[in-house]
This record gives sequence, C-alpha cells and structure tokens, in this order.
Amino acid sequence: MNEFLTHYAFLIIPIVKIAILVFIVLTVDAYLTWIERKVIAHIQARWGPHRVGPHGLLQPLADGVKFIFKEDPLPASVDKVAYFLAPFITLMLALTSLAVIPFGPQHFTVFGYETGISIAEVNISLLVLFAITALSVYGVALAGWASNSKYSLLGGLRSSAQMVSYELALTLSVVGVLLIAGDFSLRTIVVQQGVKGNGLLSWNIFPQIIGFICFFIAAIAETNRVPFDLPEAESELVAGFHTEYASMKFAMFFIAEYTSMITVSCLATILFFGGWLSPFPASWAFTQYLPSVLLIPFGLWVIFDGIRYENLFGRMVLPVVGAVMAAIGFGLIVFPVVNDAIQGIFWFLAKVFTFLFVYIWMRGTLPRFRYDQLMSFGWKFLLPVSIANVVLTSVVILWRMH
Amino acid sequence: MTAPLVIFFVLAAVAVFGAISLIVQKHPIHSALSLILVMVALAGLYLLMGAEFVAAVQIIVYGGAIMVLFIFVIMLLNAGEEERTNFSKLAMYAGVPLAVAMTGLIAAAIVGSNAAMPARAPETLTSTRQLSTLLFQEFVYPFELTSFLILVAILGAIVLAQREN
Amino acid sequence: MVPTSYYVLLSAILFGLGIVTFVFKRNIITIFMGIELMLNAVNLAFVAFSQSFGKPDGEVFVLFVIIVAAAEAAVGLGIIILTARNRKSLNVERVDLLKL
Amino acid sequence: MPILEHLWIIPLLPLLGSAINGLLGWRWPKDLVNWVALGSTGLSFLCALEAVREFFESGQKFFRKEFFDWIVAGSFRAGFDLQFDQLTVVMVLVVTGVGFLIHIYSTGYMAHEGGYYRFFSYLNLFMFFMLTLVLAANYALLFVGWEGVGLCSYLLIGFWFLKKSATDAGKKAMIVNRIGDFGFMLGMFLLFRAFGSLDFQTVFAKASTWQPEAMGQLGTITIACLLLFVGAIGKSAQIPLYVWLPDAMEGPTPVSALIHAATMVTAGVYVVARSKVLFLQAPTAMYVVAIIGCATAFFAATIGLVQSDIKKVLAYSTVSQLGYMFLGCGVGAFSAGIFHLMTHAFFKALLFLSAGSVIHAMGGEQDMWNMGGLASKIKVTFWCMLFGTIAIAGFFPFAAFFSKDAILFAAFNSENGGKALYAIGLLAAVLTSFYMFRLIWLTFFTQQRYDEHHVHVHESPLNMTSPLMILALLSLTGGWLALPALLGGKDYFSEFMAPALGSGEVTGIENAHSLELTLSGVAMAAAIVGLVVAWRMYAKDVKRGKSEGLHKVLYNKYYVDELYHALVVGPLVWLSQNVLWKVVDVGVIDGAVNGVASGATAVGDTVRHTQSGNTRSYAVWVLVGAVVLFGIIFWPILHPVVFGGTR
Repeated sequence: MNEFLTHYAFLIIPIVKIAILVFIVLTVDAYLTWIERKVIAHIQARWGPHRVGPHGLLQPLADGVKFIFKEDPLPASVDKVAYFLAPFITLMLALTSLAVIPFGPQHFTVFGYETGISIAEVNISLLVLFAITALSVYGVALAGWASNSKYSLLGGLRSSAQMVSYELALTLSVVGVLLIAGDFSLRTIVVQQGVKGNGLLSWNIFPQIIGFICFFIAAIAETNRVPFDLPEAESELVAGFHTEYASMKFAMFFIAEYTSMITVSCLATILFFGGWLSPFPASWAFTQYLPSVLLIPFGLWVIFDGIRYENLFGRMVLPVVGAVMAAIGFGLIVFPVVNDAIQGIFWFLAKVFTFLFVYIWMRGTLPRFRYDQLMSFGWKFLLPVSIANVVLTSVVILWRMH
Repeated sequence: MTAPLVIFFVLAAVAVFGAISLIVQKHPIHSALSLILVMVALAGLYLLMGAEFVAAVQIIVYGGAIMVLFIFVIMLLNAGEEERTNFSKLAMYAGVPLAVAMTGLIAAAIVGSNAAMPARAPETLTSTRQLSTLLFQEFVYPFELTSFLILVAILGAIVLAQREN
Repeated sequence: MVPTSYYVLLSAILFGLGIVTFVFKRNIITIFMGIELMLNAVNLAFVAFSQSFGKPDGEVFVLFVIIVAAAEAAVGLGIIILTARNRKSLNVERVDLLKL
Repeated sequence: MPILEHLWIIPLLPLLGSAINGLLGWRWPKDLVNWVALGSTGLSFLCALEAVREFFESGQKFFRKEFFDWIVAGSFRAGFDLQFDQLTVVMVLVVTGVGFLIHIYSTGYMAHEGGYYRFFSYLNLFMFFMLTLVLAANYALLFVGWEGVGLCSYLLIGFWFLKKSATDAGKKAMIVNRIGDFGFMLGMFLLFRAFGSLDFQTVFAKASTWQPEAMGQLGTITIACLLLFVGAIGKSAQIPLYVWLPDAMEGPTPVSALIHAATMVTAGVYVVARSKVLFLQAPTAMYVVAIIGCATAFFAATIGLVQSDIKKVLAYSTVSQLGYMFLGCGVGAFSAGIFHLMTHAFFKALLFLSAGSVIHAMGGEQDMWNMGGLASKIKVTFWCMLFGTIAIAGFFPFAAFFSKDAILFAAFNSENGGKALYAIGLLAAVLTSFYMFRLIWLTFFTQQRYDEHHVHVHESPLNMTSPLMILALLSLTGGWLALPALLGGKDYFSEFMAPALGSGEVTGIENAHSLELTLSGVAMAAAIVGLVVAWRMYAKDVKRGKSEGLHKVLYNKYYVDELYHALVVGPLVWLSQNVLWKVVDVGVIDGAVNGVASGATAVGDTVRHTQSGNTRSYAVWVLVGAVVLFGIIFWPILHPVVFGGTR
C-alpha cells in the first residue's frame, strides 16, 4: 500500500490537491455571492438575504439546489456543439487558471514527493495564466454565437471585443513587474519582493503604482464586472451572451465569473502586494499573533450576537460557530508551529479578500460605461499609459544598472 | 512505451483529428474550433519538447488573438455552411491526390534522411532567458523589422476593413 | 525520449492536411485556416529540430513565423471582409474574375 | 605636380573643354566658349611642355604607367596605359602646339559662323583623341584614339551639314577609313594571336627575339605589318585609299589645317614609326611601304599640278608629302620620316591657314582662277604663304629642305631599287615646287580676275595672322635641328630620336657626307627647276585654258573616283538592295520575328484555357509545381527509399 503510494505519488497528490482546491474555490464562490448581496444591500441600506439560515448564511446552498433542479430548456435551432461547449470552456479555463497560483511559501514532502501549496509549479506560470485568460474569450464568443439570438450575439461580440482589447493592457501593465523581477515564475516574483525583509515597503506596488492601476482596471474589464459589465447589461440586451442559458449552464458562467474574480485578485496580490508576505518588517515578531487577535474577538462577538438571535436555529448555530472561531484563535496561540504555518496563507487570503471586497464595492457604487467610452478608454488611455509605464520602468532599470 | 511517448501519441492523435475535422466540418466555426484544438495540441507538444515559452506564445497569439479574429470575422459576416460547388474539375480530381503525394514525398524524404537526423536529445528546457538573449542580440534587426511589419499590417487592416463613406 | 523523426513526420502530415484544406475547401476563411495549419506544421518541425540540435535558434524562427502569421491574419481577414462585402459570398469559386 | 606621373591630364583637359562647350556652350557668348576651348588646349600644351621638361630632367628615360584597366578578359588586358618617349615628345608637342595655334586662328576664322560652340567642342574632342593616340602604350588604346580622330574628322568635315557635298565628303571619309580600320583591327588581332598581348613593350620585346623574315617572305610579322599599314594607308590617305582627303576640304579651313594636314593624317606615319621594331623584322612590308609612299608622292603631285581650287592643291600636296614620309619610313629612315612629319606639320598648317586667310579675304572664293594680284592687298598673308611655299619646295635653309633631303638621301642609299625610288622622289620634288609656285603666282600676282564691287579684299584680323607668323617662323627654323648634319656634324634630331627609332644614319657607304652634300645640291636644283618652270608658265597674265588630253585626265584625278564608284560602290548598292534588303531582311529577319510573334499568339490561345479564373485550380497548379520541385530537389534522398535501395 505504502510503496504503491510512493510509486504513484506524482499522480495521486496533484489529483488530491485539485480536488481540495476545487472544493474550496466552489465554496468560496458560493459564499462570495452571499457576501456580495449582503454588502450591496448594506450599501443600499437594505437587509439583503436573511431568510434562509441565520443572516441568510444558507442562501448559497438554496441557490445551488435551485440551479440544479431548475428546468433546462434548449432554445430552437441552436448550434448544439458550441452551445454546450461554451459554458464548459468558460468554467474549465476559469478553474484551470488557479492551478498555477502559489498560495503559500511552504514546501513539504508527502510519500517522498516534494510539493508546494499550489497545483503546478511552472517556470512561466504568469505566461500560462495569460494563455488561459486569452482562451477564455471563446466561451463568451461561442455562447453568444451559438445560442442564435440577437441579444446573445451582440453580447458575445461586445464582450469578446472588450476582452481582446483589454487583454493587451492587462499584459502590458504586468511587464513592469516582470522587468523588475526578471522572471515569469509567480513564486519567484513573490520571493523577490520579500528579499529586503522590510515589509510592504519593498512590494512592487510602490515602483509600479501606474502598472497596478492599469492592471486592476484591465482586470475588472477582463472579468466583465461593473463598470465594464456591458456583455450582461440587463437594461440593454437582457443578459448578454448567457441570455439563452438556464440552470446549471448558467450557473457555470456564474461560477466562472466569480472564479476569475478570485484569480485576478490572487494575481494582483502576487504581482503587486507581495503575495503571502507579511506587510510588517520581519523584526516585528509579535505581528504573527494577528490572526488570533482578529479571530478571538470576532468569535466572541459572534457568540454574543448569536445568543440573542431572533429564531431558535440561529440561537443554536451561531454561538457554536463563534466558539469554534475563538477556539481556533486560542489554538493558534497555543501551538506556535501551526501559527507559523498559516501565516503565509493568512496574509494571502487577507489580501485576496480585500480585493474581492473592492470588486463588490465598485459594483455597489459605479455606473456602467457606454460601449464607445469603453473602447476609447481601453485603446486611447489604458494601452498608451501601460506602454509608457513599460518604457519608464525599463529606463529606470537601465539607469540603475549603470 | 515511456510516458513521453504516450503523451506524444495522444497529442499527435488529437492534432491529426483536429486537422481532419477542420476539413470535414461544414461550418466555418466548427472548422475554427478544430483548428484551435490542433493548436492547443501543438502547444502541448512544444511543452513536451521543453519549449515552454514557444508553447505559451503559441496559445496566446494563435489561440488568443489570431483564431479569435477568425471567429470574429465569421460572426461578423455571419458565415453559414459552405456550399458544395465544384466548378474546378481540376481541384476536384487532382487536388487531394496531389496533396497526398506531397505528404508522401515529404514523409519519404524524412524516412530517407532519418540517418542524417539527430536522435532525440533529452528534453531540455530552453530557458526563456537564453531565448530572449538570442532574440535581442543575434536577431535584433529582424525583430525590429517585424515591428514595422506589424505596424504596416495594422494600417492595412484598418484601411481595408473600414467602410468607405 | 521521442525520436525527432516522429515530430517531423507529424508536421509533414499536418502540412499535407493543410494543403488538402487549401485545395479542398471553398470557404475563403476555411482556406485561410488551411494556411495557418501549414504554418503551424512548419513551426512544429522548427521546434523539433531546434530541440534535437540543442539550439534555440529554431524557436526564435518560430516566434517570427507567429508574428508574421498574426500580421497576415489581420490583413487577410480585412481583405476577406471586403470581398464578402462586395460579392455577397465567401465561396472562392464564385470569385473567378482572375482570367482573360 | 609632376605631370609625367599624371599624364592623363594632358588628354583630359581638351575632353573637359569639349564636354563643357558641347553641353553648355549653346547658351554662352562666344568669348566664354573661346576661353574654355583655348584655355583647355593651351593648358594641355603647357602640361605637355612641363612633361617634356620632366622627361629631359629624368635623363630621357622611357616612361610608362598603367592608370586603370579598361578591358580584362582572360589573358588579354587592355588598360588605359600611357607612355612617353622621344617619339611621343615630338608628336605631343606638334599636336598640342599646332593645335593651340589653330584654335587661336579659328576664333577669328569661324567668328561669323553658326554652331560656334559646336565647332570648338568637336575641335577639343579631336585634340583629346589625338593625344590619346600618341600617348597610348598599347595598340588597343591607340585604336581608340585612331577611331576617335576618325569620328571627329567626320563631324568636322560635315560641319556645315546643310551642304550636301560636305556631308557626302564626311561620309566618304568615314567609309574609306573603315576599310583601313578593318585592316588595322585584323593586324591587332594577328598581333595578339602571335604575341598574346597588345602592349607595345611586350609585343616588341617578343618580336625582336623572333627570327627576322627574309625579303619576299610572308611570315606572321610581315602580314601583321601589312595589315597595320593598310590602316595607315586609310588614315594617311595613300594609294589606293587617298580619295577621301581632297573631298575632306569641304570642311572649314582650320579643320583642314589641323586634321587633314598637320596631325590626324600623320597618324599612319606615326603608327608605322611606332611599330618600327615589327617593320624592321619584315623587310617585305618595309619595301611595300616605301613603294606605296613613293608612288603616292609622285601620283598626288601630278594631280596637284592642275587643280584650280586652292585648297585642293594643298590637299594633294599633303597627300604627296605624306607619301614622302612613308617613303622615309619604308627605307628605314624612321627619324627622317618623323622629322618630315614635324616640319610638314608646320609649313602645311601654315599654308592651309594662309589659304584660309586668302579665302577669308576673298569672301569665300576658293578658285584660284578668280583671284590674282592679291600680294599688295594682303601683305602679311602673302609673306606667310610665300614662306610656306619656299619651305615646302625645299629651298635652303627652310624646313623641308632638311627633312625631305634626309628622306631622299636614305632612299638613295637603300638597297634593291633605292635609286629608282630616289629618282621618282626627286621628280615629285620638282613637281611640288612647281605647283606651289603656280599657286603663288595665280593667287598673288598676275592681273586680278575678280570683281572689285562684289568682293572687297581685306587683311585678316590679328588673331588669324599671328598664328601665321609663328608658324612661318617655325617652318623657317624647324629644319635647323638637322643643320649640323649638313656641315659634317651630327644630326641632332635623329640623335635625339635614336633611343626610340634608332638613328637614321646610313652606314656602310664611303664618304657618305660628301654624297649627302651632292644630293642636297641636286634637290635644291630640282626645287629651282620647278620654280623656273612655274614662272615661265604663269608669270605673265594668264586665263583659264580649256583642258584636254593629259591635262583633262589629271584635272579629273585620273577618274579614280569614277572607277571606284563603278567597281565598288555600284555593286555594293545593288547587292544591298536586291539581296540584303529584299531577301535577307524582309524574308529572313522579318519573317523570323513575325513567325515568333504569331507562334506566341497561337500558344497563348491554346494555353489560356488553363486560366479558368478559379482560385482553387490555380492553387492546384501551384501544388503541382511544388510536388515536382520537391521531387527533383530531394531526388538523391528519395531514390533509395522509393526504389528500396540500400542507404
């Protein structure tokens, strides 16, 4: 048994990791919808979901069930192959793109197979990422074309055009970082940001502020989010390329969108915000207790909030959740080894969630672009600026060399 | 039958399948999809050979740009299935046999020169760095020329595609 | 350890299929795809040789080929759009003014 | 700057002048054209002087330099190589000096002509080619100059291209010269065949090692020499190709003076002298040269006796003088020949220019029978002309006395038939002095036979007379280089020429000096005889008598032109019309061309069906080509695979 494992470790371990990652990501996606609705609701002074489960915590489950059991009509005279292919491509690519992202610094050995906290360690992981992003156009385009409907076709054309145009800006805005790091490997980029050990001062965000702005805008456009969500501009063309899709296929597009949000956030974190690195200088040892310091009070507050929740179910569930949180917090203090282990992941996730929050925030606040505005912005502003950024960076680097 | 050989055969089969379906498909979109399939398979082969940068570029440019253009144009012109006209008897009768003959010739040449061909060197990763050094030192002039070429192409495309008014 | 000749043979086959596409299909766009297929086949041979000779020059050539292909696609598709607009058809056999 | 190192400057200057005048001159005032023309020639004259000075400074050692390759093909090399030796010194000085004087003269003579710039452009061009000819160090380059001067003479004879006679004369000169040039080219080819080179040095060096050919033997060298001599005959207007020179008098008088008296026509003599080494190897050729020269000298003189056109007289005298030069070369006295060439250049140029001055004075009248009694009206011209006449007639101490004397002396002493040659030469001398003095009397004395009211005689301007005087002086003193020879000393000229031509000294005869004195006396007597006869016949008033008998024959130049026309021109024209034109051109050439055209059309008609306009079929055609090409290219690899051979 054991030597079987060791023999096929190279096959088994990645599969396991993939399973875990997919599970986590899907869950996060689900609860991302919850968070989004909550946040926007509060921005708009509403309650948001609060019927299903305490604070509507079970809403995502309900949605999932609904998606699965909903009827799935096939519109007349669609191009079947493409129609079915499109959502699969989209989701598959969205998930695949996560494969090259390193979530943490650690390397550990299982059954004599040395691996890290990421599915694939590729030297040119960034390029791979972009390659996958580039392919993700097809999902949208095919969906729009296949489902043989004016709205969809327009939506598909629009969004594929948008994606192609902003992909340029996206790629170019990263070149600055590449020039600094001198390597395509995301891991190297992160490590190289932490070399000096003086916390967030050595992150790429400071030299590459312009690049970051371009990157973030382009990224939002890539993921078809507000204010660039023209493809599914309800008011104009119902729901754009996925007008004709229902139930699980629609869900795939949905999940794909949120997944790519996550991917982009991870990318931003890695490229500009030092990935899993702590923002504090290495010398400040006490900052490693930050997770506990956050978890314990929050857990306590959840308990407190749970005791006087309106319905019984909430009064039963919420304190338990809070207790668990607090327990984990205490556990981290008690077992420093574990604490050290989770530091990287903690910071990584913290940053990623910050970005996700920004996403939602923007959706809550910003209006939508007009199509011509979108195009002219992308080609006449974003592209030139990012090119200028590249030139500037290279000049500075050359000047540093001599 | 080592692992690389297996992967090679799988990918090669995929590529050939894609190429054939590119021919037999009636609708241009499907042909385009098959061609994309071929390209992805080729990218996989490049990776297998250890030319990872080329593989990435293959996907990004061919997959992400060129084929998107194709699909775009197809959608734009709303091209339907191709009509089966056969005005050219020559193409009808001589075309395919000749193509086969060509392939046969090339294959024969390869088999014949097999001795001259180096046995496969072990898959060594071509580091992007050494590739870029080559590109920006030895081949810098061609490289600059290509930039001109692309500029010209852009202008030409704009001039061609804009509606004259 | 895959012998180089396998790669080259594969590229030969793909090239031949490209030729077939070129002479067999009637839709201009598809014919154009045939050309792209041939280019890809050549690229494959390039990479195979450069790898087996242990020299990256071949891969540089591949990059050039890809660049040229991109330019070609831009212009070619522009031409195709024009043709389709003027003759209301994508069938090359309906575009036969190139004669006495 | 050492000119000798940059010899190319000497010919280049006139070329520049010609180019400038020819391209820009048409919009320029005459003065500017003059400045360019005279400047270029004068400058090249000065350069020549400087070169000569350096040549003497360097102790007269043979100078040769290759400036650049012109033709290089296999073992054959013809370069722009110039050389400089004693012979060149004489030629260059004569060409540039006399040429310069004549340029000056022309500014006056042509003052009222149209195409002024054109004239000077041609003249400079001629200077360029002539200098190339005399400076050339190989036959090929020499031939360039040879052809060039031919071209210029054609252009200048036909200068008044509105006059049919002028253009005809030009064509005649060109065509007749072609015959000679053909011979010359054959000679060159033969030389190259024999010696594998055309450089003078190489050819002569190799030739001198060969066994000298016996009298009457037709060896390679003899044939080569004869062929070269054919060229010389053409250029220097000897029997039988002399016919073009008298007609060439249609050109402006300065042209006649420069080209058809002083320089170009002497090119033949120059070539013979230059190829001395070869000729010495071929006694037969030498003998032929001598005979032809002698015959021409006499023959032309006889024609000259009765001509009425003043320029024609001079033309025939030129021919006969050239005959003398060839006679000199023929009997081995090359230096004497060249010497006569130089002196002749002086006095004949002088005579022509004076004649031109007379014509100028008479307002274009050339017939001596319409002149007379001009001596008092145009004194300067008269005196200059008289000087020239005395010189050519060979009175002591004028130029021709020495040169002609040297030639005759050499002829007298040459073996096999020397005496006969001498006798004919002497007779020719008598005739010479006769027709020259006839010219003097008819022109300047006797009653005037023209109408005062139409022609008002006037002396020429200074820019015409001054060259006359200079030339007169030269033709007086030109011969004195050989003066000491007469007084028992040595002949400076032949001494000087010795390295290039070998001394003209005749050896192996006892008391050569006394013999020479007696011969000189005889020559002098001959001249006097001519003078007296002329005086007896023309001193009293004369009128044009009707010519019959021998006079008629002479007056019509022995009907040579008519003969040539009947024998050569007529058949040629007939052939060209009835065979070459009607059969060859129309039938064969046009037929072939039209046949090809119609064939192409037919083929196109059949093949064009492959052009269906269908792109796919085009693609298939391309494919066919690709397959075939691939098969051909990779055949060596494919062969074993296809036919299962072992590899």
